[in-house]
Amino acid sequence: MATQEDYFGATQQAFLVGWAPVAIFIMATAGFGLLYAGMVRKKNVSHTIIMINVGWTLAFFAYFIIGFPLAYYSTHPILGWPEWIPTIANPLPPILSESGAYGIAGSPSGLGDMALWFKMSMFMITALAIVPGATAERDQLWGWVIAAAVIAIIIYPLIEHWVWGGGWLSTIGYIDYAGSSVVHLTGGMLGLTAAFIIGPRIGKFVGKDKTPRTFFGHSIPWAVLGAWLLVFGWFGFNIGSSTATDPETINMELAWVSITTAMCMAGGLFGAALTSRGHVLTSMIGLLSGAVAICSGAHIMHPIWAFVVGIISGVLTTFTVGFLEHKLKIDDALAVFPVHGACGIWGVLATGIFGAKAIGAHPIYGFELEEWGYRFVVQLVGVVAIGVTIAILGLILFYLLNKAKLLRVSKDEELFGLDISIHKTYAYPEEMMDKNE
Amino acid sequence: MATQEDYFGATQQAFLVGWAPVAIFIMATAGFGLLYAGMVRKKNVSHTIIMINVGWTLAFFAYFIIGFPLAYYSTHPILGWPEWIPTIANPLPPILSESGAYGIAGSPSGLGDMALWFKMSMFMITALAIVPGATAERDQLWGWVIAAAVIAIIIYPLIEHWVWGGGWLSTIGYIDYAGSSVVHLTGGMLGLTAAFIIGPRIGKFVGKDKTPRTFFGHSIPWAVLGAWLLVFGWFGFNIGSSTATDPETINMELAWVSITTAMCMAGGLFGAALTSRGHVLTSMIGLLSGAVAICSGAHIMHPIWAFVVGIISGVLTTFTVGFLEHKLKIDDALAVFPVHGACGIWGVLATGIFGAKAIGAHPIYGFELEEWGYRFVVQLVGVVAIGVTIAILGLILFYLLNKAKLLRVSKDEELFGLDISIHKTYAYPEEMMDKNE
Amino acid sequence: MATQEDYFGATQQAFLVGWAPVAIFIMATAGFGLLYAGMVRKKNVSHTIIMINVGWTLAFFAYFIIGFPLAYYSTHPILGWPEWIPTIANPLPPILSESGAYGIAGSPSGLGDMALWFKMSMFMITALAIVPGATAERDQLWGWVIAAAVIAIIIYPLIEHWVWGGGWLSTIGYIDYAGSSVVHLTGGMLGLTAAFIIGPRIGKFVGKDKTPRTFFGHSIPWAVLGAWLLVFGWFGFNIGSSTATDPETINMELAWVSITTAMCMAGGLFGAALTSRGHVLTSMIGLLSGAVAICSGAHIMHPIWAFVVGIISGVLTTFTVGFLEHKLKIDDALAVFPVHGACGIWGVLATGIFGAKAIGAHPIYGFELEEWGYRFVVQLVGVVAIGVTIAILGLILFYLLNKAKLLRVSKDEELFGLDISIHKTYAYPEEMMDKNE
Amino acid sequence: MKKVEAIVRNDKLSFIKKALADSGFSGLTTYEVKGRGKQSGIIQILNGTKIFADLLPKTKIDVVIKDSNLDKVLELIIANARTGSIGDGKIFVSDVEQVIRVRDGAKATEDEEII
Amino acid sequence: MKKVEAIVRNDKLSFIKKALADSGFSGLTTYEVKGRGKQSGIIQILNGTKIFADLLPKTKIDVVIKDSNLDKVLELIIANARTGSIGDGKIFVSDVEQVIRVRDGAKATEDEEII
Amino acid sequence: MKKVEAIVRNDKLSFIKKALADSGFSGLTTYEVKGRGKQSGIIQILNGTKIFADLLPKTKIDVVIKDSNLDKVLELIIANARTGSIGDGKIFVSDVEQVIRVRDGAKATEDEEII
Ligand SMILES: Nc1ncnc2c1ncn2[C@@H]1O[C@H](COP(=O)(O)OP(=O)(O)O)[C@@H](O)[C@H]1O
Ligand SMILES: Nc1ncnc2c1ncn2[C@@H]1O[C@H](COP(=O)(O)OP(=O)(O)O)[C@@H](O)[C@H]1O
Ligand SMILES: Nc1ncnc2c1ncn2[C@@H]1O[C@H](COP(=O)(O)OP(=O)(O)O)[C@@H](O)[C@H]1O
Repeated sequence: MATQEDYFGATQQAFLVGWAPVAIFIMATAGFGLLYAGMVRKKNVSHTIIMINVGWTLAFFAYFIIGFPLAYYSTHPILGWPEWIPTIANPLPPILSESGAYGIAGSPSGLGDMALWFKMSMFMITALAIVPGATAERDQLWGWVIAAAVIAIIIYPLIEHWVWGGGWLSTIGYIDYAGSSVVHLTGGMLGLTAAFIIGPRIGKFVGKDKTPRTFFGHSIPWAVLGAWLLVFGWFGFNIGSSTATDPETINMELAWVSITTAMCMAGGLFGAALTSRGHVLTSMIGLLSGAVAICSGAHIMHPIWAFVVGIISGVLTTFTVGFLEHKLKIDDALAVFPVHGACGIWGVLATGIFGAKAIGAHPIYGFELEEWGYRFVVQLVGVVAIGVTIAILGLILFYLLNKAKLLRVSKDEELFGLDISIHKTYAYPEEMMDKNE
Repeated sequence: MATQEDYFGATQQAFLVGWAPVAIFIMATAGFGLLYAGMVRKKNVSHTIIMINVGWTLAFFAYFIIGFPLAYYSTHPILGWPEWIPTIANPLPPILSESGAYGIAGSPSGLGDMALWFKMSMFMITALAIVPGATAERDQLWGWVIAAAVIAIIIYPLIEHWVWGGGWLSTIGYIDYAGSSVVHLTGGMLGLTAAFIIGPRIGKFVGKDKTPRTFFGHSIPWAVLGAWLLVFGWFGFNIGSSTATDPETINMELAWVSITTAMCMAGGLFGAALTSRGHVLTSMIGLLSGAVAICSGAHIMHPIWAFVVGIISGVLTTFTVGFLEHKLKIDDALAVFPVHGACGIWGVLATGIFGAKAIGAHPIYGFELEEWGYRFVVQLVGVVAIGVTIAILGLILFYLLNKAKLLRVSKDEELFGLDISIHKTYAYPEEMMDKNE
Repeated sequence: MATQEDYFGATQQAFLVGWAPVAIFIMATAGFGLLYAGMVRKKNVSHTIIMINVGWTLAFFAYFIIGFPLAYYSTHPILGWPEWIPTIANPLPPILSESGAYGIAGSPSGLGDMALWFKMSMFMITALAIVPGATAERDQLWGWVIAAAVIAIIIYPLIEHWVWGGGWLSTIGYIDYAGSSVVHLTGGMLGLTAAFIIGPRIGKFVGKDKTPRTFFGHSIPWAVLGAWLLVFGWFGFNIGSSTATDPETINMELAWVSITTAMCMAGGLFGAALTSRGHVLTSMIGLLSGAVAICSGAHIMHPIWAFVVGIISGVLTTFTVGFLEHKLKIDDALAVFPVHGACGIWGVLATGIFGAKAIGAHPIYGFELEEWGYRFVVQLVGVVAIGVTIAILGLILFYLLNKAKLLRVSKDEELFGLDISIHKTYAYPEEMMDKNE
Repeated sequence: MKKVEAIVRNDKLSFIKKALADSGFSGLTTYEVKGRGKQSGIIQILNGTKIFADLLPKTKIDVVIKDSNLDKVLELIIANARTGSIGDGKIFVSDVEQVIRVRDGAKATEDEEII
Repeated sequence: MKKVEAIVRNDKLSFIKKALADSGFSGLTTYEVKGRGKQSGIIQILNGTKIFADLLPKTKIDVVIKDSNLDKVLELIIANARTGSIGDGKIFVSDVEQVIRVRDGAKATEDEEII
Repeated sequence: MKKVEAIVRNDKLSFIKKALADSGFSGLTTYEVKGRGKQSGIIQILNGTKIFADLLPKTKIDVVIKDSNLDKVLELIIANARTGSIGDGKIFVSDVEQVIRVRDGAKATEDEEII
């Protein structure tokens, strides 16, 4: 007969599988797609959406087949050959532990961790969805399909294994609850390297002193909707990252995580609105910055500090945008690194700072005052290790694609717009097309 | 060891925290933002969205710190100093009752009612999101930030305390399940007073006899999407308002509430479509009118009556719009009072009318035939008390803001549009901006 | 005292009622509405949305009152008079079985299967939402209101009874988990017959050899958003179709269904993108094709086969579009039959092909190798029976409406656009209207 | 015949339109444009602070009329478009040789009433 | 050279466009406008009931041509734009002094073939 | 006075605009159009493959100027709009009889400085 714990586990699984990944599904793809679509010029809208959709094709399949086993079914601290890989004969992932792992209760059916398989693929797809924002309005489709497959097969699983799959960072106590570094820093840093290699859009930097110029997006409402869909998905992310396996923990964790997530977003929105005369796009970006920053310590930080961390995230994003454009002269088209990279780093560090119980952190998950120094150093080591690793892998990957002429479109294609030149369509076809006679 | 009830409570909490407030989150802010954005002219789209976002800044924080304790942690029938207010040292709200309260099962973790804290803030944000619709296309940003903070700190918690926090209305048996009056009448009446004080938009009333003139919105698809997001959120509202703490109740309540909510919305849509040649915007507004009206008695009314109540709501909204414009000459720009005020009142009264078991109300929650008169009088007293209180507080608040020149923009700003004059942007920047050289 | 099973059932009900139908709600109406709105020309946008909304009016009410009892409360193999029909005095549907049915655990409250009542109405509304896509840009409003009521009262419940309500198809072991045939083939075939009877749009087929001409839709972003909302809802559909009543099954079923659904969608997107130079609208349609195909066997097919089935669906849709336009010269305006009809049929057959355990189907739900032939024949018989029945009923229904001059608008109305001529509005009113003086 | 092309503030369209119709000039064609006036990088003075916006949205109204009505129409447009501030707009007048009504092919060179 | 400005029903554009191209007049520029014709507050008669709509969406087509082709072009446009009902549109013809091709700066004052 | 109507690639607007302003021609009006040039069914050669697109989005710029400035303005536009490939656009020049400033009713027939 099924035990009480089984019932509980089954319901939790119903909830976490039924709700969390589906919310992220919408988030990673529709949200990013529409946010980015609103931020690009009319001539590139369709292309921008399809670049985000790429996560939902080969990459998704490839992560299932190879990436996921690499991340979770090896015990090597860095990366090892997985003990299990799905085949037609043996398709189901073995259960990771008796009590389940990573938010999914152990399956009483004995059918294995399919739910985990699903949820984790959604995180991967989100990391993928971040990247093409940096290279928007000048990137090729098929080059990115290849890059996405490589990321899904090896680059993302590497970091995932380190932090969530039992690798070296998890051993030393590195904290990244819902992916400030695994998902966002990875995505943001890949974007930055891609933007660096692909070069700026035609006309981005003007004159001898390379003054950066703003290309205005075609629609604020689309960007706003995309951002809100992301916010929706973020609760899937953060709540879905619960590792709770008993009633007490779930109570403590889910409510706490929900509130800190909301608070940090509100702080980000407030900070960004204050510094931009209430500019709506900047404010929404601020909201997302707060959301990125809280991922790492959502289960640990006090709600009031979460609000403060959010305000800082909003300001940090604006500062980083300026730094990239004016100092480094890198054309990160849709502010991918400022939001996901910079605030991802900040979130990991903030967890080391605000995670002490003495200043109001979670009474169970927070750490003691005496651990403060150690914890901060671990967070710093982790975030530097991840950032540098991804930067190197990203530079290699995009350098090779660039050499193979798979990264950037031709000058003509860029000027005409990617929609018509690559995909033979316009985003608003009725207004712009009429080739029937 | 955790008891069976603990498991149940934990799962329910997971569900109600994980799903309900998040759905409302989208509703209150994205839904209203996009609904309103579609209904205003192109020159005011960004401003309209940012006005709705205001709920997600200081107001959210302020409600957490002060408003929520005022509403729930005092035993005074009108308003008293709360027994608990969050601090860094003592951040967690004590549990309201052993069995929990307001839809959230008592937390076995002993960590307190964080989940309630979160859910209730979402209701407050919804009430806030209603208001700027009435003053759209002519209102200042910072004046509304102040007003929103005042509403979040004291005005909304006052009514909330009366009805849901143990105040005098809850004592005499007033029924408002999911906020027809607490949320919608409060928001709608605040909007009406604000619209009255701020005065009509330039050109709204033409000539000596002040004939009202329609300003057509810029996009029906955006308004439609906003309305559907609100509908989505409404199920978060209504299902999330469950106070069920055992399996039987949850079965009886959730299904019943879902169906009456859907039925009343369908009735509203049908009624509004019938009277408008199937005009899509009017129909969607009718759907929302039905949704407002059902909040009060969603757990009590028979589905068939809910459909009827919906049809009446749809018609009532149209009638009230005409009355405000033609008789009172008040420019409630986006029909905030007709939808939320008038249908909020109607919903509260309808609960008194259709709540008797004898005519098919819920076999457990419905009241007996002999209570009919008393119940109706209580509903009437409650709704009048709330309406009048809010009207007075609203008039004072907006009168003071107006005196301080914080309410309305200048004539020039209004003519140029609030997007460019206040926020230095356009809603469709690529089409309209080009200041790079 | 409540038993453990009660607790489990109650929570599952909370989840399945609270989440699944609400997700579908958005799907059936907002998703289809916006997908179709993006695919039609600017002059027909409002009308297209309102046609989808029709499901949410009389049809919804009528299904509740008559259609649902017909489908589930009769034991006749074809169609019989129901044992229960709701009245004011006796409003609640009796429980179908002790353990509940169709994904909703038996209600310990004794209040009956209200939740089932609700969920099943959402499936019906989805079938309704499919149809007007085929007749878009030339169909009357009130004719469709009548057709929708007829479909909700008798046509859809007939098929539903055969497959899910204990009718003859369920007896012989026909498998349609979440509606590839009940919902999609029904909707798609009704659409095809309607498109055939109503005739092509003015200018669709040009010249003597009737060359088909493309009418470009007005907005790809709206179509993309609509498709993603549908995807979101699809998880409501497929997960919400669970009939699990114990923890083991729920574990086995929900995760499996989630993954096959996602895989088949990804396959569809990949297939369609490959054959269309990454055209974003075609890709999204491919995604939906995959989603339609997987409905039937989502609980049974191996994830890897699901990906393959998806790729085939994407290609099949494109092929069917060409066949209808070039060979049959039928103007199915928004590709309703290619997506819902053709892929619905394909999905049912694929279940017969890929459902054998020997090739990796679900270890419990899959069938044995020796049943293969029988299973495939049953699937074939079922899908032919449903297709032919609906084709005949659809032809009769739309023929009569056409005779009664209720199906198609006048030539002038079609040329001016349905928005202004039927509903006195434009989709972007500010741009296009100005009748105030 | 003359073509009057008036580039005015968006919110003035309905007043101009009504004034023209009231005086019997019903025909007109209008569309949204972006424009820049005398001051490169126009500076709008709003609320005491200067706001910079290079191209501003404007409405263009094209009216074709008989020569004899030119002064009357200009007067009507100016009266209803003017606020007295920068950004009020410009009007261009040019010559039109022929006006043809598609419905029946009638030409205004022969019959000026069709305009 | 002449400029022909035709304001026609939206759904007539593709027919006019095709007809012009078939006769060798490939160059044209087109955009969406809103317009009002002879009847102030045009009344469209649809299905027997009168529907009021002040400004209606129309398509404007600008074609610049050699003087000698004017009649041919007018004829083509009228033939393909006409339904015979109110709302068919108007055509304005005016004079153009110079046509220049940006690609190479060639001027049609010297070489009419570039138009 | 002359009206210069330039139909150019969308992404050339800001360069033309800046060049004109730098030379003192600040006034202009611009809007999005769709156009077709000499080749019916223009074929854009992209990446070696031919891409067919009948109407392409373009930007139209209207500038009204004094006769004496015509050559200068044409030169500025051509210089900043040209890439040398098909699709660079066309410029039409026609005559304008009057220019009126709405703000104060000043007419350019009397005072050319207002243009
Ligand atoms: N020389 C010109 N050529 C074309 N359009 C012009 C010219 N000068 C002004 N305009 C148009 O007129 C509009 C109004 O100009 P504006 O600067 O407001 O006039 P004012 O001189 O009264 O300030 C501009 O936005 C632009 O569209
Ligand atoms: N005098 C005019 N000046 C400018 N545009 C005009 C004028 N008269 C008509 N138009 C344009 O022509 C369009 C068609 O006019 P319409 O009233 O349909 O012609 P008809 O006289 O054949 O009914 C109008 O929508 C308007 O855009
Ligand atoms: N005869 C014409 N009448 C009106 N507009 C024209 C004409 N010829 C060209 N155009 C406009 O000029 C634009 C550019 O034409 P294009 O074919 O690119 O010139 P080119 O001859 O340099 O290739 C077209 O898109 C169209 O809008």
